[in-house]
Amino acid sequence: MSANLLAIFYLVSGVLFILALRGLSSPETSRRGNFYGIIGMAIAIGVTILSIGNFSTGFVFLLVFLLIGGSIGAFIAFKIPMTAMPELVAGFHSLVGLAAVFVAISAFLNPEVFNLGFPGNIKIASLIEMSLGAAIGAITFTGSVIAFLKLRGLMSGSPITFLGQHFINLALGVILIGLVIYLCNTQKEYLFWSLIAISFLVGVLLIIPIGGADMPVVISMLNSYSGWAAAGIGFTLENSALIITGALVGSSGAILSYIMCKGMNRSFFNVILGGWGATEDSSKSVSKEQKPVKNGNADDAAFLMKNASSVIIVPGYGMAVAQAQHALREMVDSLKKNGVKVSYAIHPVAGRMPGHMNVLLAEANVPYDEVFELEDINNDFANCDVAYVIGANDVTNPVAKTDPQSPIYGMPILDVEKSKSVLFVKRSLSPGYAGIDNDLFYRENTLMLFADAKKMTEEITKSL
Amino acid sequence: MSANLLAIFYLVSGVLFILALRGLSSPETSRRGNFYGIIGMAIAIGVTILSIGNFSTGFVFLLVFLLIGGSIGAFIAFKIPMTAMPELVAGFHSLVGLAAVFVAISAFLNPEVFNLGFPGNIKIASLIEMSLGAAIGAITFTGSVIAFLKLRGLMSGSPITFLGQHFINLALGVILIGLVIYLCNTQKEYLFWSLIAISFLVGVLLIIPIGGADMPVVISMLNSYSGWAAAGIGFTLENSALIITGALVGSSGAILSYIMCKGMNRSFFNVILGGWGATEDSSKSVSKEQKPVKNGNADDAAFLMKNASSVIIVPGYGMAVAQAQHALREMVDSLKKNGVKVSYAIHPVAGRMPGHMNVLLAEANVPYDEVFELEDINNDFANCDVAYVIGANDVTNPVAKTDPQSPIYGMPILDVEKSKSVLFVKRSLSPGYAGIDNDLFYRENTLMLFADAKKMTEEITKSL
Amino acid sequence: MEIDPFIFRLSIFILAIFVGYYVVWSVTPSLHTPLMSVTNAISSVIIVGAIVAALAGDNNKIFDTSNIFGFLAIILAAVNIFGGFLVTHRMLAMYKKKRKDK
Amino acid sequence: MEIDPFIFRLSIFILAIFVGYYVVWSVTPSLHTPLMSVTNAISSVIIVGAIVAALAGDNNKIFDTSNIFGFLAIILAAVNIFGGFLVTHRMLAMYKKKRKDK
Ligand SMILES: NC(=O)c1ccc[n+]([C@@H]2O[C@H](COP(=O)([O-])OP(=O)(O)OC[C@H]3O[C@@H](n4cnc5c(N)ncnc54)[C@H](OP(=O)(O)O)[C@@H]3O)[C@@H](O)[C@H]2O)c1
Ligand SMILES: NC(=O)c1ccc[n+]([C@@H]2O[C@H](COP(=O)([O-])OP(=O)(O)OC[C@H]3O[C@@H](n4cnc5c(N)ncnc54)[C@H](OP(=O)(O)O)[C@@H]3O)[C@@H](O)[C@H]2O)c1
Repeated sequence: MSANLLAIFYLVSGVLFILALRGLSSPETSRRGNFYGIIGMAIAIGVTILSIGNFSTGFVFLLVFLLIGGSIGAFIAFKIPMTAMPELVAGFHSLVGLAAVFVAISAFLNPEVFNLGFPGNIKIASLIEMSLGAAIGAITFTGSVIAFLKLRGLMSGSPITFLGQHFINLALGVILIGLVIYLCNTQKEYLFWSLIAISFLVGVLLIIPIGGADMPVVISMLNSYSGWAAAGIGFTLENSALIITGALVGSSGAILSYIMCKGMNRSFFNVILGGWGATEDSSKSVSKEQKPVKNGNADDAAFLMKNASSVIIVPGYGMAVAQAQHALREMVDSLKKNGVKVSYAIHPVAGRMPGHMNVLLAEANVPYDEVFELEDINNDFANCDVAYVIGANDVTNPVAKTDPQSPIYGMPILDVEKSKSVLFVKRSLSPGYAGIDNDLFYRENTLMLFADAKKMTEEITKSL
Repeated sequence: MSANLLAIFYLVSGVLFILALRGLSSPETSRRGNFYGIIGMAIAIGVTILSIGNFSTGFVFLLVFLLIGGSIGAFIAFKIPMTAMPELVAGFHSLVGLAAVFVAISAFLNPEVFNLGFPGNIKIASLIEMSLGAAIGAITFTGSVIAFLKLRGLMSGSPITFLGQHFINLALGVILIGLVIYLCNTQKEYLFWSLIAISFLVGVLLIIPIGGADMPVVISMLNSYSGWAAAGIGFTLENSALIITGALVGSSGAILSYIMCKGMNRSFFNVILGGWGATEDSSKSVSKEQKPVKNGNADDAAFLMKNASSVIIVPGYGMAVAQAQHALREMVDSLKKNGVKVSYAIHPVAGRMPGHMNVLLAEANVPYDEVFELEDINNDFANCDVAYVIGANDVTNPVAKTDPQSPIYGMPILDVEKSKSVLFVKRSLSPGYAGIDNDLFYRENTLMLFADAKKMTEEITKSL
Repeated sequence: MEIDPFIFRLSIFILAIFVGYYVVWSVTPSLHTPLMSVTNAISSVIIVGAIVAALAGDNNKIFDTSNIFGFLAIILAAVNIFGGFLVTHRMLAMYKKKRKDK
Repeated sequence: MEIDPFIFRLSIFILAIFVGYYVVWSVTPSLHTPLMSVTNAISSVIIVGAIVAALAGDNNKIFDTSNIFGFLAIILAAVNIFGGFLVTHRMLAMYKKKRKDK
């Protein structure tokens, strides 16, 4: 296949990837979008194989390895519970990062096949590109592994900080740059290996000081990194599919991190420099002054909701923990049979990753036209009889509007306090992610339902 | 200057043009955007001159001609009244089209300077690109001239149709394709000239059957064409600034045409195949059955509005004709002094070009945060006391919702009929652009104010 | 194994169409008239072709037919550039937020 | 007067960033989780590099160090490709409009 034809096919697959992301602008077109993505990938792989035109032993191995990897991937994809999406994404990112490192190593060891020169005499531009690709890939790999371990609970979620941390990171950064320069001058192999080793270390050091709960931002950031790594390798391999994809993925990750930080009203640096989760414990103990709360049970809740004309459901992280989405859906079905109007209100940072609640509700067959974003539903709380807050906390905390000292000050919140009565399903009075007390628990029109979200919801359904 | 450096500068100016359009996403950033556009243009011109590096007589002429053209342009830009924007844009398009033709001719006559080969032996690809650029440019030129004449009233706005029109256009199109093929084979100069001549003719023939009032869609379409012509020439000259700009302008024109057609609920082909304006007269005469209307004067209107608590202004084409925007603004000032809440409702196709009303209101110093789009204000009519409809007609016609036979059926309209009372300022009962009667004129809660929009508004201000 | 520059230009063209699509849809409807005038101005970047046509080539016969067409194109494009940007500027300067009126 | 292909690639890269910016902002927030998984899948297009690394070069020593790295990269990328697209598909299949429930 001629270089020109090959380039055209890569362009086509780049365009198909654009269309894949474009499809996600609405649920109706999203499935078609995913399909475009698959075709784009098939084209890219197909033409690459054809362009090499080597159908001997190597080709058989290729198919075997594709099959092995593919089966593992397919197996994971089918088995993974929806609540484990955050760690799945982290895990997958680590693989992309490592793959980028491997490709860079291979290009370094055998530059002729990529037209980059000869071992010991690689073009400087290519050397810089592949060093960048390898370094970013390596950071993505170890960083994602740490994020995965923290999210999976295999490693403590609390930030690990030590003296001189930022200084060490800075020093390692400087060393990395020095290595690249030295490598370009001498083309010594051991320098390349050192570069990769140090990058692995940097990945670990960058992520350990960040609290487990900040991992979603980290994942997005690493997603963005993996994109830039791919683009770097794309420049090395002179492949426009990789360059286009890298740019797409790079911007996508950056924008999602931005959206999350904005949703939490924190600056990106505040998240990345870490150590935030540590404040949790201190503020937890301060605000406990034993104010009276109204404590209810499933029958009270069922009575209130049955007699309501409209109910708004506010799901949060606790719903994911309790896997309560199916129970919730059944409760809503019963309510609807009783003629109650029900809708769902999703805060942009409810749960632990962007769109987390939406996926869970979709899994429980909640039609997406009953699910509303904050801006679209926030005015409706004033006319609603009951707000059923299930495992959410921070996203309803009015302190975000009133107390400039609070860490969530300025974050937009769902105005559940405006509804006639508020039901809070959670297991205790303990705070949520931000580690601050929620004044709503002690209000006149709030009823606390202390229990696991799933159990409580099921009991309410029975009483209905 | 090296080819690489030159290419980078052209890329920069392409990016600046993107930022120029991006700035228009809000009025606050728009001025900065325009500034980016100017810098992008300055860079493109500057590096081109430097890259030729010929500072002899020719350079002096270049400056002189730039100055002549620039002065003419600046003079027009300062003198033109805002109400004449549609014809100004049409006129400017014609110039871009002609410039594209001239550049193509020059490249054909002297291909060496563009590295395209030699006279009589031009590269086939370049020949195709320059033929396309020249043909589209020529069509843009004559088409825009006709559009300009129709809009300026120098030529009758009514569609000129004759037998076999579409057939002739088709035949000419086939001839054009044949000429390009023949030209590629023989490289004969007279073929190139014939190509251009026939394209000029096609431009005329394509536009004359389209009614004067459909010109806005035509202008946008020609804008789009001029973009594609620029991109074609960009491929010939191997210049990425031109390619990027061409694609931007091409999509921009296409999207604006689409928005207009959708706003009118007509298909693009229905507009382009023409002859629509002709139905106007027939329907005009049909619907006149002398129903009673309530006729008011300035004092009545002033009384109604003074005692209202909220008034919504609905401007339309008539406001532009009467140049009533300043008078309107003064009336609103008086109303506000009387404690009346006033806002403006703009229909997407009010007036004769997209955004027409917004520019006129802005000219009259109406702050843009008092001006609302259809979707944002349509629900407010139900709670408003007076709708003051000034020179608008079709965009308020409820027949669009009720009568599937009507030419505007399905077009979204401003629900003025829902407000407590409606004031219509127009000179007569005659219909607007779509040529259909407006049932609202005869309603119980409508008061007709027959007069020129500007005179009437001024009188009302006096009575307030 | 060199790739024809045409393919690259094609890629640039296609991506620029995507950018154009998105960038224009994100323009607020109240600025559609300035959008028309500013696209008009930037499409006059065709002047770079006109400049090459007018100046390049043999220095002694600057008024060759092909040069003359170049110079003519320069005038036309210059009208557009200055006219387009200035009239856009004039329009945009009028869009104001509510403040101490006027 | 040939332009270095690198410049073209740079242009493609920059335009693709613009496209990425717009295309991602236009993703509806309720699909942000599928967005993360699908970007993951498509970034595995790096597999094309892995394939070249694994297959190209001398036919007789297919298990050269550099080839082995290529094959390893193929496995990793394949996990991602299949896993990413399938899990996205699984998620998207769950988004339904109200109809005759279930
Ligand atoms: N979505 C994102 O992308 C993202 C990213 C980064 C950070 N965040 C942060 O995450 C937070 C999300 O707010 P949120 O309101 O959804 O969650 P939250 O504020 O973290 O509160 C979750 C609540 O659920 C309760 N809970 C836990 N397990 C439960 C169970 N099994 N049954 C019932 N209740 C249970 C917990 O209270 P008990 O322990 O008393 O039960 C906890 O207070 C925000 O602060 C946001 O900034 C979100
Ligand atoms: N905006 C666009 O981009 C665009 C593009 C293409 C087509 N269009 C079409 O244009 C129409 C726009 O609707 P529209 O409601 O703005 O206008 P319209 O329906 O055309 O009505 C304008 C009205 O203004 C009155 N008028 C004219 N001169 C006047 C003056 N000096 N003083 C007072 N009244 C005067 C006319 O009635 P009298 O003669 O009785 O005074 C006429 O009925 C739509 O049909 C739309 O489809 C718009």
